[in-house]
Amino acid sequence: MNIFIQYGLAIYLLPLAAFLIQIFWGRRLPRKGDWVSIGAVLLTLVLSTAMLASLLLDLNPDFHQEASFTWLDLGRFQIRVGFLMDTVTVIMLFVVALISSASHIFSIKYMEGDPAYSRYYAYLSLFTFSMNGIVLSNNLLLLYVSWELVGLSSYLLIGFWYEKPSAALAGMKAFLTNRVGDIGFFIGILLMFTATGSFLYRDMFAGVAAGTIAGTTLTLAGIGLFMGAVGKSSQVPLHIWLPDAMEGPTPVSALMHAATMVAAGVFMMVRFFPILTPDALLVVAYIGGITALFASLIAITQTDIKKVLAYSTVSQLGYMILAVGTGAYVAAFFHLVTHAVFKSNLFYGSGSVIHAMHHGLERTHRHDLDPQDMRNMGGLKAKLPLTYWSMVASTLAIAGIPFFSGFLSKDQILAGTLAFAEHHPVHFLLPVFGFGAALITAFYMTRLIFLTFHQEPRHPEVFAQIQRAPFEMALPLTILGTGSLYVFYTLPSVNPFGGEGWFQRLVEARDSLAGGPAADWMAEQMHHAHLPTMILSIAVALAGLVLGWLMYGSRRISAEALARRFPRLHDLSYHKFYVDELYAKLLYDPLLKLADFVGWLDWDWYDKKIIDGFGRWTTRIARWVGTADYDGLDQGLVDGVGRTLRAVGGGMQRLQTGRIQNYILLATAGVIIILLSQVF
Amino acid sequence: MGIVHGEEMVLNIGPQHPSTHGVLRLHVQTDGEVVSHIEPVIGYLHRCFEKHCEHLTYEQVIPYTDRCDYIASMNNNFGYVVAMEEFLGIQVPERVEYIRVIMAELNRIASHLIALGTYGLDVGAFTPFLYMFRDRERILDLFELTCGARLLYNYMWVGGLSHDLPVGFVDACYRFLDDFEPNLKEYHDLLMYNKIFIERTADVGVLPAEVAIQYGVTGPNLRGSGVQWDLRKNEPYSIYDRFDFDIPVGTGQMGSVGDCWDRYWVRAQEMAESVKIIRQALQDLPAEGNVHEALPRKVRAPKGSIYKRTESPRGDLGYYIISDGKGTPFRVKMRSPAFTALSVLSEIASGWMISDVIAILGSLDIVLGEIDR
Amino acid sequence: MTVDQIIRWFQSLSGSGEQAWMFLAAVVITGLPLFLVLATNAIVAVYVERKVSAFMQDRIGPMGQGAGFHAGKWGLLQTVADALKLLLKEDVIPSAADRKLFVLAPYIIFLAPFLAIAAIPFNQVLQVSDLNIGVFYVLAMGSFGVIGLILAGWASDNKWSLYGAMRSAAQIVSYEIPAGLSIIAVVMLVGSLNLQQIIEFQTGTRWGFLPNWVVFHNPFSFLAFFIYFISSVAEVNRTPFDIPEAESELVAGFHTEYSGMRWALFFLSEYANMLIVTAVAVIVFLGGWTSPIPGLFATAGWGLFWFLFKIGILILVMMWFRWTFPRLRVDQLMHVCWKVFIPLAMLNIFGVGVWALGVG
Amino acid sequence: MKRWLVNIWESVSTLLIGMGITWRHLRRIRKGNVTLQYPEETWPRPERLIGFDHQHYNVIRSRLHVDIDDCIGCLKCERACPVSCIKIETVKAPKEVDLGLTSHDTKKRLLVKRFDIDMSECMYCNLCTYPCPEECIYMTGGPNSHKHPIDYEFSEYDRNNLIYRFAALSDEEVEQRLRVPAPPVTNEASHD
Amino acid sequence: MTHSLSIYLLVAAILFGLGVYAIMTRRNAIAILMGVELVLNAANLNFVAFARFGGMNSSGHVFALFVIVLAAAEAAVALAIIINLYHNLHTINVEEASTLKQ
Amino acid sequence: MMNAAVTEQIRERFPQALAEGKGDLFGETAGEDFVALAPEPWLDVARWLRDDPALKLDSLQCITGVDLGPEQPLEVRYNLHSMLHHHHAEIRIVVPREDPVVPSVAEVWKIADWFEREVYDLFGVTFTGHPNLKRILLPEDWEGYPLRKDYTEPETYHGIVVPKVKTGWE
Amino acid sequence: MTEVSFLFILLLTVGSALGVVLSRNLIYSAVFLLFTLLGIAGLYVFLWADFLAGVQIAIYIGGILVLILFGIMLTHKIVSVNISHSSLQRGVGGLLTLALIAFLSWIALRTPWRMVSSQEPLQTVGRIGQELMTNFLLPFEVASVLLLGALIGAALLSRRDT
Repeated sequence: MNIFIQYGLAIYLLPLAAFLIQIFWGRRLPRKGDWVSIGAVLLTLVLSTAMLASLLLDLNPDFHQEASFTWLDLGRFQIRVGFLMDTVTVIMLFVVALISSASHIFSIKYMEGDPAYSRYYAYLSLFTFSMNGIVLSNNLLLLYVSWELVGLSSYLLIGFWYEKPSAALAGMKAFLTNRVGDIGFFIGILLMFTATGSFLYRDMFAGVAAGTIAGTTLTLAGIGLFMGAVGKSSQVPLHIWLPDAMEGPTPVSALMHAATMVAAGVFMMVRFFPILTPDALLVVAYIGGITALFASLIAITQTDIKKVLAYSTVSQLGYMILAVGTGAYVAAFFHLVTHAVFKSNLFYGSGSVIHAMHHGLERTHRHDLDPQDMRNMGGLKAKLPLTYWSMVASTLAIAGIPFFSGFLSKDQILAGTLAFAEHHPVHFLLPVFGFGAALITAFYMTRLIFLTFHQEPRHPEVFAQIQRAPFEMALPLTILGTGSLYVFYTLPSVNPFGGEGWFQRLVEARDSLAGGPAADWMAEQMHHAHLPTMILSIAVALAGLVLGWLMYGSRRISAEALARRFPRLHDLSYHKFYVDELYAKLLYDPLLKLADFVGWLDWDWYDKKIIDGFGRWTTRIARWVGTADYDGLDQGLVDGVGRTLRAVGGGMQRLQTGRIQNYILLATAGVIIILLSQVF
Repeated sequence: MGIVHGEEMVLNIGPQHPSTHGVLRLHVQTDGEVVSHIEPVIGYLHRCFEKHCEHLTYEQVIPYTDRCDYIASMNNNFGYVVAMEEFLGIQVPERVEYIRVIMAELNRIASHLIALGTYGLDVGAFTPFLYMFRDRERILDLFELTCGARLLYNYMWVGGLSHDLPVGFVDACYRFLDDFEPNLKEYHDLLMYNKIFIERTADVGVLPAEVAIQYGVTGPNLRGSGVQWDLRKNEPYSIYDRFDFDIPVGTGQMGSVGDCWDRYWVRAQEMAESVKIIRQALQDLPAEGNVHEALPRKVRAPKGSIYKRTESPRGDLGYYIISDGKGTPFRVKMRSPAFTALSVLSEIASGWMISDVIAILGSLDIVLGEIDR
Repeated sequence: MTVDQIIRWFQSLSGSGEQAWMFLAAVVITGLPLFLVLATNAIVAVYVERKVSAFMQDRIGPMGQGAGFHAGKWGLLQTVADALKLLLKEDVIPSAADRKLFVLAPYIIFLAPFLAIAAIPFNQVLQVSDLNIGVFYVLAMGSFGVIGLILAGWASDNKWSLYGAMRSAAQIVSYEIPAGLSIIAVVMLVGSLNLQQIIEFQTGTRWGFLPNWVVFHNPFSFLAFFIYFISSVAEVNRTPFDIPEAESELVAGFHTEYSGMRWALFFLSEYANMLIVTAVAVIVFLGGWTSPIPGLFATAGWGLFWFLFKIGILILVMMWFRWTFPRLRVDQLMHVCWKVFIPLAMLNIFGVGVWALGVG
Repeated sequence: MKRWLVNIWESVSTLLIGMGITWRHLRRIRKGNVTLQYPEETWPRPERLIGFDHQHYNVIRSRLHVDIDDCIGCLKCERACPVSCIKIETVKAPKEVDLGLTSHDTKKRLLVKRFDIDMSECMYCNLCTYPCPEECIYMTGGPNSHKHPIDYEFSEYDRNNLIYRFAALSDEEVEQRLRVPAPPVTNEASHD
Repeated sequence: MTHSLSIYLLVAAILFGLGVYAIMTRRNAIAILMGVELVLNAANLNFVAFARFGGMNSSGHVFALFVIVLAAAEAAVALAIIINLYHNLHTINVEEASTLKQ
Repeated sequence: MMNAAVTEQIRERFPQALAEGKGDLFGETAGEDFVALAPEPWLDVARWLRDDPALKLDSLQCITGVDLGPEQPLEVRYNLHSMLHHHHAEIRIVVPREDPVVPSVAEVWKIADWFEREVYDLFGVTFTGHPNLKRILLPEDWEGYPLRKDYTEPETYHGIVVPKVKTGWE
Repeated sequence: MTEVSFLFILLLTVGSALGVVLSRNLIYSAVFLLFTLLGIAGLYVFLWADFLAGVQIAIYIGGILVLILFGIMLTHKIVSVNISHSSLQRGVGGLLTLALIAFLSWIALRTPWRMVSSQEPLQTVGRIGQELMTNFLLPFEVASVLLLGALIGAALLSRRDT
């Protein structure tokens, strides 16, 4: 077995072992066994670092190792599972291990004294295990299993403080929302499997290349796969779970809901880019673009520090998806990596702030205040200098300021969209989404920094009690904050614009197999668009920064006055565009109404007042239709719908009793009738 | 421990139940096997001891004190006569003091043997109970030898004793102690250090020291909670200040301080300490002396009142005696240690399973005769 | 002597074909001795239990000394007197109880060991039915009695009974798992479920001097025996696992309301169950009717003796447990089962497999 | 894991220790048994010789007995009884009537018309025996135990049989006894 | 008689019918569950009978085994649901358990 | 043993708390053998007695109810003890026979719960603020307070005639 | 004589199945179900499926029926003896059921089944085991996953505070 595969196996199994030990014996081990999980994840970090190092020494973009074995031999076909090791895998493994280690270490202090300390670490290990599964997998089966395991551990960790009803609900919401996406994902997988007869990527790619699957089916399969990414990477319209997921512990948010788990969707799209048809890619691009802009708009007005970061994450993920859709999928992956570092750092910073605020509130017995609300902070720079500087670095990175990591990747993405729009002018909206989001991102991040760290403390008595972050928290902040600088991504060449960085050379774009843009062509286009993009993006980022400074730093422009000036807009943003409410209206209410309706039918049938019932039926239908389509339909049409429905409903009434037994009775009768007809 | 919740159910443990140690009713609310609330209902054995006393002469009260804590009658006599002697200002002869200490400590051993043996029964071990009863029988033989009764002695009188020691008592007592001491280790190996027993009792029914003091819990129960409080040491009465013995206190050896195991362990250690005291007392016992020397012709207490406590096997046994100067006491109040011990049950037994409630109740070592009086 | 053999014997006598009366007669002829075996077992075991408990507690138990009949020499008639007393006692059915189930329950409980004993080989030939799935059959029958237990507890309309029944059912159902798992380990070694074949496997010697019993086969099989034996103690509700009838807590558990004859049936089935589980232990682990001195005393008569002798020893150990240990709490009991015995038994299966492949 | 193994080991070892103890007792049953085969063997009563005036005083507290011949009707025992289970009625004898002497050579002045002890109420405190000047009320096994062997199985089928009537004279008998010239007649206790 | 296939099929038909009847008519969820068990048993009986008379093919037995496994899983989950239902609604009458309806 | 000191401290702390010495009935003197208190401030005094670092009377040994006689008031006596300093104190509270009300100290010393129920049961003294003031030793439906000097036994209880005279006895 | 016992078992099975369906007391239904299951186990023996008979008893009676009894006790007032339950649409249902049984029986009796005569196998367990490990391996694995899922699901569901 190749050494890389062996390493991969070790990386895969170490967290699993840690999980098993933790869940069964964790509470009895010294220090509640946190060292088991931390040790395991640090080992994976060492291994993945070693692998990355050996890759860097080699810089061979064609590096490819694969090993699989037959899991089930069913005679006619075999189900094979295994590991795939290429440059993307190794880089992703390193990112996962790095962020995971940071999270583990950060949690030592953050979760100190929690009654379920060992359970927490067990879940973290479980997550690391399943995330590594996604990364390592060379087939859709293992991918799907790991995918669901990631969902499970996310559910467990979001609802970790399940005594809090909001946390439990958030966990449930995340789980259910993900299910919606996973249905599509599963359909996509099955489409691929039925067409190619294998779960292995290799066979699938070969199948696509050979044309075994093409056209609409391939598009559908691609969109199906993308649906999984929509769910997991929290794209519109399934983005609603991620902000709620902030109910979980902050290290969890940093690990999963900023860097790794949500990136799984992007990672998968990057993996599957070659088999996505142009039609599918277009869908992907639009969804990503809309998400990017939409989420950033919401982030402007949020007051909960973690919510801001959550929406920021959604927006950035939208970026990546947008990049995949426009064909700049290498840029997407690059952004994934840089984003993982600076966004998780932002989360750790916010965790540090929350931790400090929490203890401050505890000591002053101000239980009425929310430690996560930015309006209760202010001036923390003096108390938490390290956190401040680390967060500032990451903020500049995410805003896309030169010499910070985000600039590199963001620039690439924007270049990709611009190039795409240049080629397809119809889709001019895509770069607009991108640049708009960039502007707003810079703005709200500045807002966050200013509200949290600058100005006068809102509650001086709390402020006085705030203490510096402990070593376990400071360490990840330092490492990741430094990681927000651009140099680490452009090595060995320090020039950020040279394109000689290890990343560029390690991950090379591949041609699409399904009629998408070819790699060379894409590179060419992007190169053309590069200069305008750079100028534009820097301008946009600076504009955002300055706007933010004006509004929240120097207070030249009063944010409150603006909000009062445009109450509609402020409300829209503050209430997250009413998406949750919309879902309630569109899905939940009609469902309830449907239930009402069926119940009513039931009652009426037994009452034998069919004529009377029809009258009420019509009005109910009318009201239902009226509320469902709020205004626009005139009275006559309603009547018409009512009549039609009455005719249908009259027939259905007899069947719709809501009683299983009646159904079975009827079914039995039916069986007998069929038997009769068969026999005679 | 995952608990499947069932119906809320009310169980009446007692008044007739194998492990209520008398006629006690526990009104228990259970949720599945777990007890959510518990309320002891007492009074089934109420015999109006205090009302009786108002109609009896001071001497006639003594047989009634026997019947309060019928497991440790000697100690109940002892408390009463000590109180009366202090009230009357009687100095009793040396020999009487020594005999009293010997009897009280023998009875303490007998009482603890019952407590430990029946506790074994409560947690399901039958055999230790019979072993311990066997040794208790030998103590009762000694009592019978001395005063003719095996359970309710009426032996200690105000100012003296009903009988002197019989010939050969000292030897018989030595013989008993020599036989008894090695048995102790056997009992402990058989029950106290048994893993199942430890599992059943350690960390179960923890009675923290503050709660114990709040509830006025005394004796081995209090000492099990880690409080060094023993009237024989802290407020020596009679001649307890002359003996060398230790006060064992619970240390949370197997679980946490104040659990059932600690209470059991304290009683077990106290038996060994009692043996030590008896040996010293037998050693120093004055050869001569008339046990009736200081008996008053007629006990007639002066006007006034007295509150005197002694250390019975169950804890602080207090007598509050008020006299209006007539021949019968105006009021006798008995502060019984088991009464306070039982009152703490609902505090420490809620939230445990039914089996634990039985174990906790057993570890408190109550005697209903004393609670209801 | 199986039913078929008896019918064939009838046929040879009468010369006619199969007839209903033959079948019934054969059933009675085989069934009655089985019942007698169980009843005798109970009477003997109760006597032994009394004596063992007494001796362990420094008493001498039932005795018949001096003038008067009393309980016979050494109290031998004590259990007979007890049985008589129980038979003649007034049988009380509580007015609130569910009469039909109350009456039915003891029989269901007794049916279980009665059915199970049909497959037990007492020696090389004495066996009612030599089933292919012998071990499995006996274990399955063991789980059958639980129903009766639940019904008894429920029908009594007594909270203590119900508690006892629920505890008991949970306990028996749980402990069947480690017991079954440890037997599976042996079945893996032998490769058969047939009881006679399992015994045949154990004939001969091991290392020249030890009998070739499974319990000596390898360290894991010894552990399997240990697990099986402890689990079987729990399955028959005996101390330290007697929580269903914990007298200090539940008065008498599921049979609190029973008296007289019906109570005697419970009693009978308790001892019958002991016989069954120890018989399985003897067959599966201790070589059944094989002689402990290989080669000697190996006739069928001696086989019966060895079999009963081994059963007696194991029952004695159960009694020894009972008079030594305190009782576990209900959650601790489950803890022991699920967290100690089942993992151990699983590991054990693995170990036996490895040993059989590697060493054996 | 280690805790798990240690637990198993502790369980097994301590349980084996316990089993060893019970096995030892089982083996030593011939020497160590404590059973009393009751109807054949009875509880050995303690032999004792102590002071307190009597040389051979066995204190065992069995049932009360009254040597009614010695009773002088002083009512001390009735007063001493905490539960009032002794009932005595006396009739003062005329000077000239001689009721005889007790065994302590005290002249009897009162005729004991009635001397009942309700043994079902007696609490065996022994308090009535100490004040008796004639030592005529005692628990059996007392000074005159040679006359009345110890008997602790005084069960009765009727509660009323537990009322011991040591003297129950009808009015006629009293009259007869107190008739002046009549010679003294020994009267047996009704119950023995 | 024991060697005729139809008698087993007859018994299975009766059991099946009775099971369906129980499912159709019972209000109590546990009673319905019992009906389901009857139906499953009827099916099993058919499997085994056909296996016996179809040349002692073990597939029938294996299928019956799977059905039993399924029944065990189904009973466990169904009873858990029923108990849950009972805790929430304090009834296991399927007609009264209609909160979804309103 | 230190009642006089306690009296002094109470007088300083709660000037109105001391009752007029009622201790002459049995020849005892207030202040040396015991402290007599008025009922109303008792709860405050009790808290202070328990919490004052110098006194720290954290253990309530005994509550004794006394009926001083047919025409006399009732008395409730508390024996306190300090586990820390090993000293005692006795508190007496005299209440009128017609309306015997004493504030409950069950919240100060938990054991007072049962002790007060006992006094209520046998003497009829009402403890205000008691969490669960009901009979403890006697049946709930018992009439009268048996330990009062003027108590007369009931003729019947639940229809069962209470035998006053033994049959065939007197 | 085998006929007699066979007939007895048949009657036991069908009769107690009727009891299950018609009994008004839920506990009685369960007890009747016990006898039905026993009877079916007996039929399995006649069908040369001894292992299945054992499984039937161990799992159906020792497992499922115990579960059902537990379920009944946990979902009714625990000490109320009268657990009765009512039925609905008895008339129509009864008629339909009769029709169903009649049809099924008619089909069973009328169809000329292809019968292959065979010998009683020496052992059934081994063959079932081989089948499970070869042809039915995937269902076997799936069944184990199903059982695991059911286990976790049931445990999760029956916790009150979820």
